[in-house]
Amino acid sequence: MVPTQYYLVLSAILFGLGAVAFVFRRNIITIFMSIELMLNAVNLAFVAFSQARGKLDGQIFVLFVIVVAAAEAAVGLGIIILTARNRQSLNVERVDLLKL
Amino acid sequence: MAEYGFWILTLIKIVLLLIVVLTANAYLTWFERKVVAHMQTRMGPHRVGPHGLLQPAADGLKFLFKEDVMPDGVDKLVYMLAPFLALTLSLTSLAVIPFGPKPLPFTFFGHQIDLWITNPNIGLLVLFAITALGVYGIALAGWSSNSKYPLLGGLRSSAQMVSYELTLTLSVVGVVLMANSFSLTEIIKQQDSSKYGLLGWNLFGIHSFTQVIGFLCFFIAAVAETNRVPFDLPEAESELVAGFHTEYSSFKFAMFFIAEYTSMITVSCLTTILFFGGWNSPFPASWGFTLYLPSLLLIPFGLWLVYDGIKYETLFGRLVLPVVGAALAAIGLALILFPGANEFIQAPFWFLSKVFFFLFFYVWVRGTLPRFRYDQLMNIGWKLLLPVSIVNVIITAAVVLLRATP
Amino acid sequence: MPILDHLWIVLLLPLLGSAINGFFGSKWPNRTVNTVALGSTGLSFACAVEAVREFVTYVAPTGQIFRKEFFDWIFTGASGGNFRVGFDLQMDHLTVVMVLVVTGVGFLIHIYSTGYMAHEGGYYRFFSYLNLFMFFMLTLVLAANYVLLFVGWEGVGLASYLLIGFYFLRRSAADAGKKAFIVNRIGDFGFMLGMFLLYRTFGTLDFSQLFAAASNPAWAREGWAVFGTFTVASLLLFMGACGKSAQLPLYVWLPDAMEGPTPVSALIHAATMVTAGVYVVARSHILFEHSETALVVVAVVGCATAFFAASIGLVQTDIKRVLAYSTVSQLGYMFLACGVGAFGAGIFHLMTHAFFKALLFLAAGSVIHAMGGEQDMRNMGGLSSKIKVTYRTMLIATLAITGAPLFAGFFSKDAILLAAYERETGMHPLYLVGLCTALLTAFYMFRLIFLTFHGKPRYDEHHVHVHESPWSMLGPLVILAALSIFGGWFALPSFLPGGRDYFKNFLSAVFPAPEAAQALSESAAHSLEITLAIVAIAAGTVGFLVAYWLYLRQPQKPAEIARSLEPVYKTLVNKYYVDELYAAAVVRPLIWISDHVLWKIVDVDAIDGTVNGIAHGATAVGDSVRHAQSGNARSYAVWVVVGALVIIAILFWPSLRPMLGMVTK
Amino acid sequence: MSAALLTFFALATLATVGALSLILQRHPIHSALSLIVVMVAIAGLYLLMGAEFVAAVQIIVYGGAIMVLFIFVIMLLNAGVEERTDFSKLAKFGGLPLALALTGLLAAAMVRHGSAIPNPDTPGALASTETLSTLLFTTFVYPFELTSFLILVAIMGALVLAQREKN
Repeated sequence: MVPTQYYLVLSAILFGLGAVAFVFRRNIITIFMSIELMLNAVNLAFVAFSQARGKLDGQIFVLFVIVVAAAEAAVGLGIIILTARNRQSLNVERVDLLKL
Repeated sequence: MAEYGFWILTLIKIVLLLIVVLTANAYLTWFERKVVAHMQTRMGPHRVGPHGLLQPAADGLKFLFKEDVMPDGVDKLVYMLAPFLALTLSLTSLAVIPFGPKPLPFTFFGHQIDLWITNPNIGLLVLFAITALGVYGIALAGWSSNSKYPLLGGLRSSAQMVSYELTLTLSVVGVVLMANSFSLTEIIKQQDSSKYGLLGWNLFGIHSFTQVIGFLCFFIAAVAETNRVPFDLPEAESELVAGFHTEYSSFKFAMFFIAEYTSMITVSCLTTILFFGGWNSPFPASWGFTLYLPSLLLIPFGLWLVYDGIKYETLFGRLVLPVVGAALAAIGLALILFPGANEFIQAPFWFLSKVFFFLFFYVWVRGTLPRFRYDQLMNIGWKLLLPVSIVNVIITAAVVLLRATP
Repeated sequence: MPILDHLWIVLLLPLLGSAINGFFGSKWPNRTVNTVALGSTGLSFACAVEAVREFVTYVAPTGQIFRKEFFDWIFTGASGGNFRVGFDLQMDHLTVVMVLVVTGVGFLIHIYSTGYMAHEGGYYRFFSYLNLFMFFMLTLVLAANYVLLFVGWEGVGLASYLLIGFYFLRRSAADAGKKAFIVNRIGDFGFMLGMFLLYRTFGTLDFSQLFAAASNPAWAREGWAVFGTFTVASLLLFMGACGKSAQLPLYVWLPDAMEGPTPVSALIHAATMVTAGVYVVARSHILFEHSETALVVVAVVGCATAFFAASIGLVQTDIKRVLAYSTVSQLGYMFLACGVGAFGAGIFHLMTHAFFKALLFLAAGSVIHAMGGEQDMRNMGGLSSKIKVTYRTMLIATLAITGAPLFAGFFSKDAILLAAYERETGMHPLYLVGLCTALLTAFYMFRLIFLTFHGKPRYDEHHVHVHESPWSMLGPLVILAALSIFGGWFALPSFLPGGRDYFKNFLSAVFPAPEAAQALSESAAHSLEITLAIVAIAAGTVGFLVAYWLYLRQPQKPAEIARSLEPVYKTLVNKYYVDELYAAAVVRPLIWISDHVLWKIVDVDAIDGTVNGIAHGATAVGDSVRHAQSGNARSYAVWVVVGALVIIAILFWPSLRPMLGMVTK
Repeated sequence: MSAALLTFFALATLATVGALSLILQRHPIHSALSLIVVMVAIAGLYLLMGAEFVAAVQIIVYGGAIMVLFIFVIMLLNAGVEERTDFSKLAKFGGLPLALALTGLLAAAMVRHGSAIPNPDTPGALASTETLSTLLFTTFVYPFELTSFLILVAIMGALVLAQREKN
């Protein structure tokens, strides 16, 4: 039987690594992926809690998070494509003007 | 021994299944070529072995001994990974397919031997999960080849598979609603045919509601998912040379090949399970004589094989074919003599024969239909199949609800 | 009791009509607008009649009032307090009279308006406002507590403002509207203070509870010049009534209100809204009866207003203004009645007055319509032959208002005078003033008739083509004329054959008869009544004769008199310079303050200064902080991380401190 | 050390390594692949916790749809190895240590507080898909409908973004 604490620590680590990637990487797509990573970490924590508390709400919430992530990916990637088309670059540091 | 027995047993099952499936794949290629050939009034493979029966072995050897080209400037890791991914996933999906209801009459160190490797409560979802991951094999292959035709093929396939996955998933929701479970065995049990025969299958759905629409959507989407004709755009040779596996040669190519045929088998099994009652016989239990259908099939075929073998031109054929025929006939006879075995064989027999039918259907379609244009493909997926399957879900749900609350 | 239990329907219908016309009417043809407006008011009238029938048959015999709570509007019970104001409607005999008058006369005037406004712009707007007014007026009379009543009170004020300023392109109309609104605010201020005081004293503003508490004998009757709760509360309420009912000193807005369309003047500024003040006083008569002072004040103010307005009315030349002043003076009568404790008489006069004054205004409107917009009586004359129906109906109304025998006004006015007479001993000043007012009324009303309808035409017949109004306008005139004759017969005094004071008895459920009445014996009372009636008739006759002599026999005489009595005439024509007085006393100082203090100092320096200062500060801060916003997403990401760090540190600080300790060691 | 614990550590290591390689890989495709590894590992953890439906959804939606979308976009834009610019001094010097500090802080907090959280007594007992769906369509039905609306909005947004401006 795995203690809940382990899951939480793991999710904390994953979340932190996501944050690291978020500040460390320059490629918009990768940054977006790091956001997804953080979401996953949070989901893990949710499920762990739902197990610990013996209630399903946590898992329901995970489902919602996944839905939101899907919507976010759809729109976000659309934006990314447009940005890449307009700026010929995926580097966030080159995308520092609101309009061209 | 006993405590590890389960693992060992599973391992043995896996190995057996692999051997069976791979052989089946090999002979599926032979079967396909034969059938298509006869549809086009040709003989098909005929040189290697009697009726070209050894052709698959020859092909396999050829693949093994060809030079394994690693094109220049490819992303090596991904380039290697792609075919492995494709093959592994398609083989894995077989692990949740149940081939029969009853375990074997004997046990293995106290573990009963079911006719499946594993049977999770969410078998269907597992299958879909694997199918969902199946995209990567092709997409990555297309991308990593570092060449434009594969890239286009990869793009096409990923778009196509993502689009048709929706329909694939939605079209079975009806079935799940009626079975009230994701477990494949549950789904089969719910299509019990002991009373009404094949009317009990989900296709006709006398138990709750017919799933004809669901079946059509599912099968079309499944064909698209397996990148088979008429949806084989990722490898449209007329436009993309060979699509995503243009740059692949020798055994990596073979892997894609096997993966494709394996997923054909999987889809056929799935269709059988979901809509055609799985291992349920198409006849009511009251019709006792149907128990002897296997024998009635095997004995004449065996005898014909003997007859055909005797007057075969090559010596090899004259030696082999009659033996095989005699063996088949003997099996048929044995089934009649041992009712227990016959009784046990029924379920797998029906299951496999249905699967065989669908495999034939695949080949048939390939021999018949031309390829769709890409825009047509997308239109069918998004504008026809998806809405229809959604409507199907709604109607089925309504009917199930009505039935549940009289 | 299908309707009575759903009394809100009566209210809702006009509101609905108003909303529909207001939102969608702009594109519709007049016929559609008519259907909506008339339909809603007509239905409302029908419902009111049915409700009254049910009330009289089922509730009245039980001797109590009908009261129903529909929903809580304000309820502080949840938060500890016990203040509840519900959307509660009630119906008793008083309400019956008011509701019937409001819906009935209102409906007639709606019909009239379809003819009168037919060629005006903003047709739908007009009817939307009119229905809105009906809604609020009904709320006012049906309300079962002061707050809801106040809602209706303010609502009618709003409707009146909108309708006075209906021709908002005409500056005078817009100003008149504002004037009415502002003057009313003064009264409402008093009204609200009165409500606060009542709540503070009795802990409720609900009529039934409040009056029950007030009629508790524990409360002593406050004598003359005793300023107890009742006196103050009553006076404050009366202040509101003064504003709404145009009594001294707040009457000034009513004459100007004639800028509105004539039907509006008829409905709002003659028949219904301006009588709201009388209604409130009558409604809270229990409070007033507790205070000698309040009653006296009411009586005196009413009496003074009656005379004052009548005297101004003598010399006005604008036909509608004459009627306006006559309205003011008649309202004065009503308050006189209330002041002498004859609330029944007051309400009765309110009803009859609603009939004949509405009729007068409508007829005047018909005249104006016939004269093509001409309002000055000096440019009329000799119309009687040209517009017969209008003439006859207006004549009937005049007879009614001047108290000609057996016309409606006769009974109500006599009842009031009688009450005034009985009430006080000695010189009977109130009675005498009231009598003079009756004389003056007769004079200026017949002056109006003669100037308008008799004598030689004083207008250019080539330009003005006098024509009778359409029946949509005449029909209401006729009906109202009938009412002006027979409407009074509800109250045939018992000294007349067949008379049994039906009206008084009807209202006696609400107003127990004043003591003075029982003081006299039956026969004495009758003889007194008869005498007073004869005196009143005489006064009226005198007024009529004077008017006849001055304006038909020697038309040049009035001018001479005016010249001989130059100062008096000027004062009257300029309405005692009241407007100028107010302007000098109130308006100009206000303007000066707003200009020199509020605008130049408060607004420009303080407010604008602050705002601009903040703006400049923001700019300065922005200039310095701007550099943090490099536009580089990674920097932002780092900032986000910093924020997260801070939050987590705060959350887990207690458990993290020891760890930090470990780190430092 | 029980089988469950072994599995957990295996999967946890897998996830962590995947996350690390997401950070360290220089090519977006490799990052994406490592992220997929993480997701699969997490799905495995879900299974370990008995949340099989969530696990399946995790793979189907995250692995099968979202990540495919990512890879699709990467292929479409033909994104190459990312260029390592350092225009943001703050990110260059402060970013990494701060983020690592965040990781450490979170992990430390969990280590200290996690023990307070009770451990599940019966693993996977509650996570039957049926109960889950019942809960989803009764208690959480409004949020559920809301998400559907959200998806609709997202679809519209994607359409608007995707269509080339006419000229």
